[in-house]
Amino acid sequence: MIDFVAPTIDWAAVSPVLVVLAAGVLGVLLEALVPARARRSVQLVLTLGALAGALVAVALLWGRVQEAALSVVGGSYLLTPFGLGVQAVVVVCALLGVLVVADRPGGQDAFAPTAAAVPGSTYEEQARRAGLEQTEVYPLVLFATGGMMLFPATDDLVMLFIALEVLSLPLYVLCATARRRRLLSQEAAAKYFLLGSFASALLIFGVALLYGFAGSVRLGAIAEALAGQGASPLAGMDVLALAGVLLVVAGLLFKVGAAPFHAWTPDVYTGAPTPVTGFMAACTKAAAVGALVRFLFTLAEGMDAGTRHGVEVVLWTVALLTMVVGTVVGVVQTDIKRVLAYSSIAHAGFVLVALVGFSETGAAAVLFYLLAYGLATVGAFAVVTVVRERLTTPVPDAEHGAASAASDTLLGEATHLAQWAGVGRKAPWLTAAFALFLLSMAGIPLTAGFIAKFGAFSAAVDAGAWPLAVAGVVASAVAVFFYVRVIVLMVLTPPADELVPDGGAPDGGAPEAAGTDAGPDAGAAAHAVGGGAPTGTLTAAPAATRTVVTVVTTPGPAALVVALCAAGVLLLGLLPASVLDLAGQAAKFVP
Amino acid sequence: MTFPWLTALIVWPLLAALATALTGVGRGRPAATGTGAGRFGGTAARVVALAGALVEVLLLVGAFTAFDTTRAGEHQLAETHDWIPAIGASYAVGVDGVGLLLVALSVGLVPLVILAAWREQGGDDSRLRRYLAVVLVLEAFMVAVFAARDVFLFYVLFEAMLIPAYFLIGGFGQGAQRRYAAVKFLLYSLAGGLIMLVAVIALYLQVPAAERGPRTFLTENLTGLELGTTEGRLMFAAFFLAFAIKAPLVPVHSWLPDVAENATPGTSTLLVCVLDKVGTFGMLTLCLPLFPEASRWAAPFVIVLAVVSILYGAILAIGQSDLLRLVGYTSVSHFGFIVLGIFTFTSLGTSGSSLMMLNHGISTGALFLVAGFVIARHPARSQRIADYGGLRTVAPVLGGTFLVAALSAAALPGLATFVSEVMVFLGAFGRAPVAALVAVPAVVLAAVYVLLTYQRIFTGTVPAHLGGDAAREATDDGTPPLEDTVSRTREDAPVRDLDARERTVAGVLVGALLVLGLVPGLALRYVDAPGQVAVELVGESDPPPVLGAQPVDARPTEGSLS
Amino acid sequence: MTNPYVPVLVLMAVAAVLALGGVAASAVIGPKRYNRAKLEAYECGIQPTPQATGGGRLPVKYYLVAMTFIVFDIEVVFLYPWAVSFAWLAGFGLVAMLVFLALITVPFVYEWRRGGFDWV
Amino acid sequence: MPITNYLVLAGILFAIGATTVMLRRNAIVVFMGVELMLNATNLAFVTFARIHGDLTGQVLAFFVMVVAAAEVVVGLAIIVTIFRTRRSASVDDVNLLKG
Amino acid sequence: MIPGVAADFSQDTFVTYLVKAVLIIVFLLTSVLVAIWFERRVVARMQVRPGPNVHGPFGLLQSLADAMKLLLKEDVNVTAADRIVYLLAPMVSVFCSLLVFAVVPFGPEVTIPFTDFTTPAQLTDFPVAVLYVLACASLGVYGIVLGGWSSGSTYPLLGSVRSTAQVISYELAMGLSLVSVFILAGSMSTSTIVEGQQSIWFFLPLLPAFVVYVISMIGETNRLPFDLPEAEGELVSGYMTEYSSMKFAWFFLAEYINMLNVSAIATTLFLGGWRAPWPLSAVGDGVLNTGWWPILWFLAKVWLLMFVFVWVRGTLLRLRYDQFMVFGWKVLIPVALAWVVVLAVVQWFRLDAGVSRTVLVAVILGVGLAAVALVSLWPDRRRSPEHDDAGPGSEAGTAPSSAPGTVDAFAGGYPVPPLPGQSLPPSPRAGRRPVEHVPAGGAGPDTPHDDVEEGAR
Repeated sequence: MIDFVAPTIDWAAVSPVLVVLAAGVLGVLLEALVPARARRSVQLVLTLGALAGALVAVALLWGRVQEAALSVVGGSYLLTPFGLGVQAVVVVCALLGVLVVADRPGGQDAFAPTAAAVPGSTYEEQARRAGLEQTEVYPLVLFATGGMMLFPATDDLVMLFIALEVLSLPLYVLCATARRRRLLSQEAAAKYFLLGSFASALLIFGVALLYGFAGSVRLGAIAEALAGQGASPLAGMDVLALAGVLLVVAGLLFKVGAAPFHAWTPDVYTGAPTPVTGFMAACTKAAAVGALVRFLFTLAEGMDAGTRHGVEVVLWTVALLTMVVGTVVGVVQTDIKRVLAYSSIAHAGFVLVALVGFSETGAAAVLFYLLAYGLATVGAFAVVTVVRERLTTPVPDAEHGAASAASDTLLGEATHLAQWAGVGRKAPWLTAAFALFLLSMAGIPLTAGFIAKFGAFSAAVDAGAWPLAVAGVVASAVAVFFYVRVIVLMVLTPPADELVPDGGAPDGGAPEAAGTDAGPDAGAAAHAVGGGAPTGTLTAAPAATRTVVTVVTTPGPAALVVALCAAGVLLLGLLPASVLDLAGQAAKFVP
Repeated sequence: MTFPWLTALIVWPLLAALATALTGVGRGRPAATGTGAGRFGGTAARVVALAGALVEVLLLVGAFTAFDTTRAGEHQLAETHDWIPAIGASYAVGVDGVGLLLVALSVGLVPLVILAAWREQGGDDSRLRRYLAVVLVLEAFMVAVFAARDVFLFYVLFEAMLIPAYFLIGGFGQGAQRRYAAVKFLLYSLAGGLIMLVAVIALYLQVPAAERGPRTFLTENLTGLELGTTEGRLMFAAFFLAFAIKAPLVPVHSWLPDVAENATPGTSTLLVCVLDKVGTFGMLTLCLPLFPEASRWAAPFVIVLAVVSILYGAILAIGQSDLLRLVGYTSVSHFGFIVLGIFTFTSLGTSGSSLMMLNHGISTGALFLVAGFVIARHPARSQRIADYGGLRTVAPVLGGTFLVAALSAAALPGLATFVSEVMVFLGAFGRAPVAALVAVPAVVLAAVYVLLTYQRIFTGTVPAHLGGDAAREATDDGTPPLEDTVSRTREDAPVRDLDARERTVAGVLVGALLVLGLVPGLALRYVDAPGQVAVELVGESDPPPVLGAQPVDARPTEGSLS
Repeated sequence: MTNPYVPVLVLMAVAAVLALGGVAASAVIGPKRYNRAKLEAYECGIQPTPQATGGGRLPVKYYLVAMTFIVFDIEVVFLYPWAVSFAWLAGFGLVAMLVFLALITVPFVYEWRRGGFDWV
Repeated sequence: MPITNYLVLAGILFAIGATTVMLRRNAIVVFMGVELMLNATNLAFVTFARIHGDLTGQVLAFFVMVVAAAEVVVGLAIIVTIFRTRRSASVDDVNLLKG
Repeated sequence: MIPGVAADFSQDTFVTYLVKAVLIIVFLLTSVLVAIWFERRVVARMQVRPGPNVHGPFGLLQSLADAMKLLLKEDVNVTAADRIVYLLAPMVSVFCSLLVFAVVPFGPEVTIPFTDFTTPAQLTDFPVAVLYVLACASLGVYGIVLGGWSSGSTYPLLGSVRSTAQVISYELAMGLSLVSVFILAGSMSTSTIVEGQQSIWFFLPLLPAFVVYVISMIGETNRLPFDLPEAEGELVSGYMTEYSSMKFAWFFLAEYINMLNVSAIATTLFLGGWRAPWPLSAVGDGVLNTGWWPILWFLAKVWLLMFVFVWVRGTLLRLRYDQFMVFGWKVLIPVALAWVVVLAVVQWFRLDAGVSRTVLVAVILGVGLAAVALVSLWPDRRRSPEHDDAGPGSEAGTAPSSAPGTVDAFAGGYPVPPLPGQSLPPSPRAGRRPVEHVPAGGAGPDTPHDDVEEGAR
């Protein structure tokens, strides 16, 4: 038997991922050992520290990677400049995302006190009143981030698969943990899970076919086999290879959220707790696109003209379809989170446009695009978390016959577009930031989104895919419509929500969800009000109860995130030079 | 290093806008409208904005002094800094004569617009404050876009301008359909702009990869590229489409009347008189030099379009019942003239067009603003021409200024527009006599719509809701101005003549029309050389003189026409 | 060399014959004197419910056991190959497996502390 | 028996699994479809390993099993949570989110 | 030769397989008959009563009579049952239990008398034989679960659920304890493992693992004190409540075969398999380890373990369900896990670091002694007098009878109930595991484990 040779591991190269995952593990341990009172702060420090550490590690590795890609354990972990670039984007977005997660607008975070409790049960109510918090969220976010960082940094398809699962599984769980609209949230998690696991099954079957074709799961080896240099007995079966490539691409496109694999996106984005949605939208997309680039660009080296053409046709179709679906369906949405979800689909299409040429220009453009999109998205969802419904109950004072000060209870997010009317008057700065994010997503010049789209379309034109670029341009024009519609609503339309009476759910789309949502909280309101008041007051009160839209102005981490993202979006729009340089450096994707 | 006049001109309005917005800081005393007017009250915003705009005018004067008219064909006051080296874009500003005139137009009109808007926005101070701030932001963009010497920068500003413009139309308009108009405007412009984006990218990629540097996007670097015929024509088409939408040429003009109808007159002034000049300015400074071959190839089509625009705009203007919409259609007609002049490829036509851009701005601005004054006098602010009559008798100054402004739209000799229109005609006769001949009736049509409108509004009997015959007495007894909400619904509201503020606005514009009409040389010094440069760049030479016109360099001849 | 699994198949066949045969035999041989009470479910003499308690579904608590089991079963799955080639993998394998075990221990501790192993 | 038969079997199983996912509405059944797909993958891996005469495929099958187990844990948790709330595991009943 | 397997099956033919298979079945069936008799007799002895003694000598034929009776019983199929599964379940159970012996080595190579045909006393063996055993055992649970579930009745359902939880809980501990055997033997083939126990039987160096295995094997087979799935006092008859006739017999049979199975595996993996015990193994230069002798040793060991089963049953009380699960998860698994780590480290020292066995044993003994000393000397805070003074109502441990109002129930040598006005002292076990009071709203099987008090801590 051959002697076993222990591999030498370049720990420095793995450090960004390692720091994050180790912190995740440590977080679980802390969750078990630290008393509940201190958990949140400890977890927060750990999480932010780990992500900051990962960022530092990425920065330290940057120079080293430029010289040569770092390969660990024979390519199971392969750090290319591009991979490192994606890791940087992921970490930055995750850092911002975690801050939003940590925010407690109105004193409560966005997560269920105990996600396992049956919605509406006594037990849940007890937990809520005890002020419990599900601090497991932080380790979960860390695990997901770790998976995302691993995703684009491997040469090994099975590692790719595992990274996919490591990033997906925590996200499935996170989706189910919303504090309000829990049924919606659980449903979103179930859908995400079922479709997600379906996609990963497709991916792994594709991997199996590629393994059969090349006799290896290393991308490099597969590319060689495609080029006809492999020694595999099945190397002649190009059908196997093409089917494998397409299945893997399908799995990856699912995570990217490209049509026709986009069906989960709107539902999941709507149902998941908003901070998680922001995190997920920004980071997952970045990681998945990174992996897609890694996979396709490497294999494209070895493909013959026919296979390559086949893959390109698929990419073209998907990109076109994605842009069309994202923009056209997005136009008719009435829920802000769904609007953002469809926008994310459309963006997936734009990113795909950038990479059809399999060129370094494309890779650089993709990186910049991911960063620009990530900042805008995290920021936008952070804004969504603070625009809330408020239940106002004027408490009539029976003795004096006059209504005293109204008592307020903060409800869930006001996600229906109609409720966003006139938000601009309530919170001008927040609205300005949100408008900036939307304009950036629309690709209006002087924002990051424009430079990003410019890069993406230039890459496409450069690769000769100018019809795709034109289509992208047209899609952007349509997309502008729905972004601008939201801005109009916020800035130009007077608020109309004062007229919405309580009782009927203000959110017409989801009566049941709103019921379970408002139910316990309304009860809580009654409790809060009824501290020492006679019951008569309580029974009289609901008649005057109204739901209004409010913007939580308490300065929390989310406000910081919004400010940072807005600054980032503007800065990337006005002075993108240095970041573009970095993206250019990171565009080398093949060792 | 000389003083960066252009950068100052760009940055100052932004600062002024910020200052204007900041006057709203704090709750202020609760105003009647319920919205806080800010700690400094409502007037502060007006004063700050006006002062900012006036300082900007001073800066403009400085820029003029620094501009060397003997080299008007070259870009002067130039500044170039790296901006995004990775994609070859730089911050490069500089103006030739035409650019400078258009900058002047923007800077000059803004204080007038601010002054004209003094009592607008329904007495809502915070709304007015925002309006003024946005106007100032738009001013910065307009100056920057006329000064941009980098295609990428130009494009960025070209698109970025849409956002403030959109808010001006949709947010502060007065028409019932203002949001529809705003969206229409935005989508038209964006569609054109985005198609242009593809061409911008494609153009950039025509530069051989080895030669792409941090300043590739500079206009001079992109000029004279070896383009394939098809590529060149496609890119030309994309650029031209964007500019044609902006400077409304006929098939894609339909947003303009809607906007004119629904926006405030001030907004329309900025939009139609300045912003849309970006379109023709772009044709002149980008389409021609970048794609000479394609320009020559497309010239016949463009000329046809231009002529159609001229006639179509004029004819439709006659049929309009809405005053502002009518002004909008006259502009369509005028833009036709400008485009016609540019695509004659004669230095006479080109410089005539350049001049006409300036003159049209002043003339149409005057028309819009004065029309705004007219409308402000209607108790229900009706824009229907049929709702007016006999105003000449009750408001003679108003009638007079309107008449001058209207006649300038019809290019009456002695007014500024006449010079430029004649130059365009002369240029067109040299290159495309048929087109010129076909366009000539437009002059007659213009006279028709101008006079017809004047007649319907200012002559005849005063309708009852404008105060009827008793109006003259009522005007003098010091009743509060019509703008006040209290008197708005009164059936017998009297009509008073222009007050000092309005006289200032109208006076400046009418004065400018007269001065430029009588001494066109003042402006011609700036447009002649760029016109020649443009013709050279497009690879044509001036045709032999036709119809006894003097050679191009005989500038005194042009002057003598006054 | 024959396939070492063939004998297993043979044994399976014999076992299957036995298992089936026994039940079949009793069905044939045994008396058949049914009545309704005999065919009802047994509830210690009281009237039986039409269905088992909880709709015939397993209580949720057991899913927890099942999930925990899966986690640890996976651990064992990895331990076996490592154990078999322990000598070959030497120090590297040991360290790797210790890390792995430590990682598995973390959720174990977590579940323990959170009462996952407490049956009320 | 040629070894490619195993591949065909794997393909058929995979197709059955995929069809189940797309056609059935019960969450548990859909989930089982996914599991079937994963197991088909395992079969393919092992068969390919046999064809190539190396162990990689078998090791990969291991990994897939582990991941499948992890998916089971998370998936069952989510489905059970929903079931406790709604007393049903049909995807059709899960309809708060349109489209 | 099969790679990785010590035994040599190269001469075997299909006929050999068939004969061996039938022999295994016959062996198992007779063994079960004997085992039932054996159990009843031994338990009876322990309980000072005769046990079966009517049919045949010493009542040996009692089991046979029972079997015949079952065969002739009426075959009742319950109406509420899910028919196919209901029928299938007992067959699955017995089928799976019959398969395990395929890889158990009864002995080394034997020569068939009157021929020169040599074959291992084992049906077959392969490199992952133990995995196969575990697989069969796990599949066997399906019989129980499906049987309980398909009966459509409450008691069987509860029984089957318990059975699942029990089996999977204890299977982990069992699997972990096997790891140490594989580390020592470097193989999962049964014959190779027996081969590896030439010098020392594994139960000695792997004593903790062996103990864990024995405990969990009792749990695996649902035997007292772990017979919760069929606890008569609680669940009538557990998962087989609704079964009668041969279907019931198959469950019964499967349970006893499983006992034999786990005993045989324990023998093979820990007790040296067919090897003769120490003094005998030295006789005649190991002659007792050849020929047919090993089968004797093997059976002896198996039956020794069977005796342990019976002994435990006769001695211990059935655990409460929660105690049972807590024991499995909180004691057995951590211990097994810790043992694997310790063994792996020690083994690494031995193999790679070159530390000699003597030194190792000395160090381990030293560490062990130190640990024991530490544990015994560690101040027990809970029972310490200071603590007792501080805590109200915790004077139980010091002097129960001294407290006023409490009565020493055992004062007369046998327990008596307290009279009115008297109260019993708190149970000495009460301090060990404080009973957590859960509010009524939070109790029940479907409340999350992270209860409110815990979380608010």
